[in-house]
Amino acid sequence: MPHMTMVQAIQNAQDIAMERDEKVVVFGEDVGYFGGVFRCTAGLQRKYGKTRCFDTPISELGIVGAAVGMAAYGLRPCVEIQFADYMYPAYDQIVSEAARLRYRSAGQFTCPLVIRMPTGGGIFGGQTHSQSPEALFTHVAGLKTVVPSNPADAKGLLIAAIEDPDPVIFLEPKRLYNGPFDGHHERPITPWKNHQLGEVAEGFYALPLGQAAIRREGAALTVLAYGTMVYVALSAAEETGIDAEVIDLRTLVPLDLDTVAASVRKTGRCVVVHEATRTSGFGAELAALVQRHCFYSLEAPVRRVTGWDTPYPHAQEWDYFPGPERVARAFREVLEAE
Amino acid sequence: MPHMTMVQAIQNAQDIAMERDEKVVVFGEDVGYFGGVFRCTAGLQRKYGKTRCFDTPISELGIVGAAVGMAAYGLRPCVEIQFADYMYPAYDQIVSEAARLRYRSAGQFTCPLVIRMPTGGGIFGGQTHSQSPEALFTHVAGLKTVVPSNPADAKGLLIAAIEDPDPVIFLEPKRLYNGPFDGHHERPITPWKNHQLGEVAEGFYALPLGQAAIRREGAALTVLAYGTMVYVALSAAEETGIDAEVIDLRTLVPLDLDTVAASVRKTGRCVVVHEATRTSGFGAELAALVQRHCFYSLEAPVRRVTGWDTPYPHAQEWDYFPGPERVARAFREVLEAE
Amino acid sequence: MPERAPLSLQVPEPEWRPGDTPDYSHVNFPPAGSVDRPPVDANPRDIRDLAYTIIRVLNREGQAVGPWAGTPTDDELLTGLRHMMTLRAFDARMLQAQRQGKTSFYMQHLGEEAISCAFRTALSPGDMNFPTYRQAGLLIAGGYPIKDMMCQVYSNEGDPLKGRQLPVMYSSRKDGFFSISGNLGTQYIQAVGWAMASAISNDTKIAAAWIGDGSTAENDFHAALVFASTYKAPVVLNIVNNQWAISTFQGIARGGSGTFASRGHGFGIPSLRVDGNDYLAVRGVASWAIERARRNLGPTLVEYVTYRVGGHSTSDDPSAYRLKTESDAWPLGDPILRLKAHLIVGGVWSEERHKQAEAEVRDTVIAAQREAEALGTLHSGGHPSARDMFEDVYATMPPHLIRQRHDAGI
Amino acid sequence: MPERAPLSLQVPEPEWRPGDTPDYSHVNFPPAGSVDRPPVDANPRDIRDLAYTIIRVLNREGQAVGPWAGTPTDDELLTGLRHMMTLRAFDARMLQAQRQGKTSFYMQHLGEEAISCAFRTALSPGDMNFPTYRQAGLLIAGGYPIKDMMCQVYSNEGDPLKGRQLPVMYSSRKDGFFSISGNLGTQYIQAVGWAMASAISNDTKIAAAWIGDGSTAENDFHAALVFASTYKAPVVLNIVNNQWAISTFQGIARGGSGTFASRGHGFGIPSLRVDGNDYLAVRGVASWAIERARRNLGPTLVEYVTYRVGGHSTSDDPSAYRLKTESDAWPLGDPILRLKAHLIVGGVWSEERHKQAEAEVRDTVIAAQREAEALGTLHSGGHPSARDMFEDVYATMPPHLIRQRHDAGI
Ligand SMILES: Cc1ncc(C[n+]2csc(CCOP(=O)(O)OP(=O)(O)O)c2C)c(N)n1
Ligand SMILES: Cc1ncc(C[n+]2csc(CCOP(=O)(O)OP(=O)(O)O)c2C)c(N)n1
Ligand SMILES: [Mg+2]
Ligand SMILES: [Mg+2]
Repeated sequence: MPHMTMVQAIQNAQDIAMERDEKVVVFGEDVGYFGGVFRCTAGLQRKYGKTRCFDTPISELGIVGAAVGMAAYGLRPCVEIQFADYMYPAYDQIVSEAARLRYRSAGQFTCPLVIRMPTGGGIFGGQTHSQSPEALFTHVAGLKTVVPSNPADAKGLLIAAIEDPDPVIFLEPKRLYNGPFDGHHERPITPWKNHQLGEVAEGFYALPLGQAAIRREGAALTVLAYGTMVYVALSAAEETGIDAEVIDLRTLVPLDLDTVAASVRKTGRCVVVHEATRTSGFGAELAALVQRHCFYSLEAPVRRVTGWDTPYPHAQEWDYFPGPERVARAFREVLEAE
Repeated sequence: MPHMTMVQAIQNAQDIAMERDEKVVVFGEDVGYFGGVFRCTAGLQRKYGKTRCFDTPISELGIVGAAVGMAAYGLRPCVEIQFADYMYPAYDQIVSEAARLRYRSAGQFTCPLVIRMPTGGGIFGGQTHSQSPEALFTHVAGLKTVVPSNPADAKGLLIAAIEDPDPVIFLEPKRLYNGPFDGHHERPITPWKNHQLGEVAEGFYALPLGQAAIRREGAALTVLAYGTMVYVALSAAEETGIDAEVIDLRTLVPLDLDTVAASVRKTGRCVVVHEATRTSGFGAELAALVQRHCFYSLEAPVRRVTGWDTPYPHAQEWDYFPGPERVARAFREVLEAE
Repeated sequence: MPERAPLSLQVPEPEWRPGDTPDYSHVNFPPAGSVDRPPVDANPRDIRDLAYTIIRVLNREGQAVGPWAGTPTDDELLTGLRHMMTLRAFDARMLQAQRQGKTSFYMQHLGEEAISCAFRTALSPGDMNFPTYRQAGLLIAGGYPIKDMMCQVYSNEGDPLKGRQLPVMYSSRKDGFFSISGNLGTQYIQAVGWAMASAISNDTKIAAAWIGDGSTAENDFHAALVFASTYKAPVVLNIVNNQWAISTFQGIARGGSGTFASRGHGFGIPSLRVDGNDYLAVRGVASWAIERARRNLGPTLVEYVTYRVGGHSTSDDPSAYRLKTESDAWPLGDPILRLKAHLIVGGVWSEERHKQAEAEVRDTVIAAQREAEALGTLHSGGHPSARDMFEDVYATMPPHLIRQRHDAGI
Repeated sequence: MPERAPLSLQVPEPEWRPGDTPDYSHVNFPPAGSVDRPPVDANPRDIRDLAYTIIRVLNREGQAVGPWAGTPTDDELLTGLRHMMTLRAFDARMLQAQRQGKTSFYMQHLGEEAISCAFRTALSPGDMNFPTYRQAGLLIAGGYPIKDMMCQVYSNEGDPLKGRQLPVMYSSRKDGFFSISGNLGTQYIQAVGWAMASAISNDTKIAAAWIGDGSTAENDFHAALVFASTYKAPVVLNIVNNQWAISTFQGIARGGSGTFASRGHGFGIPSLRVDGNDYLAVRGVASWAIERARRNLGPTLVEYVTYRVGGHSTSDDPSAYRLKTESDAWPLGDPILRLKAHLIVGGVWSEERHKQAEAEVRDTVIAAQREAEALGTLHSGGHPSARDMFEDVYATMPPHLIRQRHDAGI
């Protein structure tokens, strides 16, 4: 199988979806001629023409609002928000419109729409190029929220998202675009071509939304993670020698609660990790679910390792980022709890 | 002490704040001449003139964005969003601007700003007049979020919010404007004049943000609630005869965790109640905190009683609303858990 | 530094408030027939004056005059009259039903009937409207059953929207009527997107966007104009200026610009202003704008000048903020009376036949209401099931919703 | 139904893409001095043509001509020249520092120096700018220490913003420079709000809002125009049209409108278009607009026509989407060279003195850089503390942040 970066896998997924179904259209800021600031739509305009892949004005509201109208018409837009930090101007169209259209029209109008956006930090992007707003989507009924952690998944999940009959928020951890990242910023960068999950099958395949993947089996504790934090968690397991089971959630809504609960019932301990600010982050939902569904198996409180409740700083990037040391500390804490 | 409705108490708080400090300005859709669709700003334009209380164009972004600029200048705007359901167009200005201004300018510019908005259901308002978006604010570092449950608190908390040096989201449960509501929609409405917390002291007083109130002491379990749900919880306690301790959080951020944790440590059981959709609602954060800080006292998993993960329907209002029966059932469930 | 006069904030005020006497004598509307009708492919630059005037067809004598009159048949106009009368009777009954507690809420069209009723007749099957809550004439003039509308208003067993939406938030895909949103403005950019999709698909269908004067201040209005302008989307961008946005007069949204129509100029979009109480003028302008869209010439902005005679909704009492007599003084008259007068002048209608038609319309509406009420009203009789509450959140119900439905015991 | 031609989507394209040859010969800029200067209290309706022309002062011969030239002293212009040269030298050094890994990111002004440098000189103390990331000339021309700017770029120990912000996102309240947001557009409506606050307070200060051509498509732009128009806010609304928004040419944001300036017309806002590479024209127009605001006459919209000669930022390589030679062909020239030529023509400057000034400026910038680097660069030397990360989220640190800081072990 050929190796791809996550950028290539995402480009490839859109290429295949556009090839298979002429209803698929791709647009956003700088996505047309240039192919996107991260190059995730490179070559699509040349291949499919200006009316199926084009540049838009700088209006996230316009991008999503127009896409909602197009989806209602019967197309399948897959749009890019340049950085997740810039989705707020479109938030009304996402929450009040895309997420509710099927419901309020009793199925007359639907909204098969994918909104892709790079998320997360670790690139010295400061507060407007580093945010992880997933919890702002998971709270909204009618949306699905996907966070791939590797090229193979990114391709399969994106194709599934484009084929999904409902709006899907597709969050791309930008720090993973070119290689896995375990938080050890001082070490050289690993490219995807040296990683097994950088092997991406050619042609069409879809991975069902709503299924988690166990990245590392273990008996001592369960880690719930997604995106970049999967690698941080794996690294913490390796470095501490603690036999952690690392679950990559892949889809936050709908959540694969069965896999989560089975693991925590087995290990009796749970650490939740994400980059977003802590309060009301998706980790809160995970902790709430785990304590509810695994109460009698839990031997220690669920611990959250997250970004702090501050804006994402620039110079203090590595103080903010929940790196392997902080995760390792949480491992020890849940194990020490009697 | 005179009795006031919650509407009158909110009007009175703004009146007093405007009287004391000419930097306080009040504006929003229909708030000027007319005095607001719920009458919360009645009479303020006549008293303080058109430049301190005025109507705005229908642009929530404009209202909040202009208020951020005014606050940076040195005024203290207290603005109204007509319904919380209409805050989304302003969300970018709230999240990316109001909440971060102090931080990103290292204190050079600040944003003493209050954004009032009616929230919650129970009035057959359908999906765009019933929402409870508090979790979309509690996730944002830099914001404070307040939800009063009665006229006396509403006045003191609103005055404190206006005097606060930082942006405060002030959520007014609209179903409580004219009287407490315990979810028994089939019963006659109780007006505030028959309720002790409808007694509102005249003149200036401020209630500190970040302090919960125990509305009912009890030993069997702890209920964490805010806004309308406080009355639903009280009613469930009364009707089941279960000795619940009912905590009215009043402020969600900063949260009075001490009061919460002390209570749960005492009772060993906890039910969280809110109207908002369940997934990633503020109840998730409460459950996550409680299991973390009271793990060794908990005798049953924390239960959440919330709105369902659907848009807020019209005809099915009472199937959606987490009324006293559903709360009572949760009481029994946490007590039955061994 | 020079001594400087202090600044002061300027807050626009309506001309009259309760206590004053309305006086429109200084308002100078151009006479019917006086505005030229350019070809649809005119250069937008050359027709900017159309945004600062008012296109009118029916004159005081009830005659249809000038280049915008078109050539409607008598039958078309008689049908149009009946649409408007039906809408008005429908409103009257539903308002009353709301007062009787049969539903929670209602919004009427009083005085604005011509706009949606006339516009609808210029559309073709497959075209899509993105309406606000004050364009039910699009459904009525399109032949949508008023019984079904009533079922929606009652949230009853027959409600096509299963009780989920607030009254009047209709939706009918097959009738070219997009699901109404309670969030103002959001549909404006969606209409542009829908029109772009039609163009991308090399289809022939066009879209029509609708917004109120007050709501033009919303973000979506701007996005719609930007996108429509850039991609020359086949869309008609309608602004219904009924002078009020709840208690707020149109000057607050309009600010220093002379007209709402002129908002199109900064986008190179041809922009027209039309007498919204003149059925024929609306029809003429709608046809012009729709033809432009259909011929791939791009968007047109149309401002309908009208007056909201009733309260904003059943939750509103307008006497608190505006003169009771203001609507009587409104110089553009009543759309039904004006079309009626035209038909009488033309010899195809009479006072008697109008009376008779009123009675017929009333009977039809009452009959429909009876049928609808047989299927329940909001608080009694048949109603959508609680199970319906959990459907259609997604195409397939995800596990957490199945669990919740189970918890709900339904 | 008539047979209808299928619709098709129209997507604007720039005139040239890599591989073409740029040719501006068909672009007809009005000659310097040819545009009238109306009184500042002119009726906006009477000066709409100012949005469709280009106000220019410096002609090809380097002379300042026409009614917009004003009466700057030689010293003022020599200072202006030095401001622009300083900004250019500053940019060059910081770009290089970024390439050397001393910081994460940088954005330069190449070709656009006249706009912010000239505008700043027309303001008074206490006025407030709401800038984008491409108006650092406001700081330099206001006398803000370039060393402090560098400390911000390096996120070092001396950074006034404690390392929290991305490079170039400066803030200086006392210098009338509002905290730059990375979110495009948001500051535009804030500027209007600030100006309204000044008016509410009967103050004499005015605000200046800044936005790029691409960002005019954002929601905040519309809200700003609506609010400025309605309340006649004392604000100057500046649009810097540098032809590009990252890889997207200005036609995508501008759509069918002839110019960005014309966006003001739908709001009754006087709207001017000016040669942004002409220091004197910018100064003249800025003074006019600022005077309007100061005299409580309301907002003015100004479009500066210029060209982004460099890449969008250090993350961008423009040769992927536009011609390398496009900037050389750009017909409005280089702002520094044009002002230099004018001063030479006026006999107060010479090639030699210019060379010398270049060396001086370079030395000053290098000296400042040395001082700044003594306080650290992003990855080495002094840096803001991790404790700083938890400060200023709120005025008083709430318990949960105290707990988190404790957890962080700092
Ligand atoms: C985003 C949003 N903000 C506020 C409201 C509350 N609201 C409902 S109707 C209305 C007035 C609308 O006025 P206009 O656009 O002129 O339409 P009209 O009612 O006159 O037809 C307001 C403020 C809303 N529904 N949505
Ligand atoms: C809300 C938002 N959307 C997108 C971006 C990403 N972005 C940064 S700069 C830029 C281009 C801006 O172009 P323009 O407004 O013309 O300003 P210029 O860079 O040319 O000065 C874009 C799309 C952003 N910062 N904020
Ligand atoms: Mg209106
Ligand atoms: Mg630009």
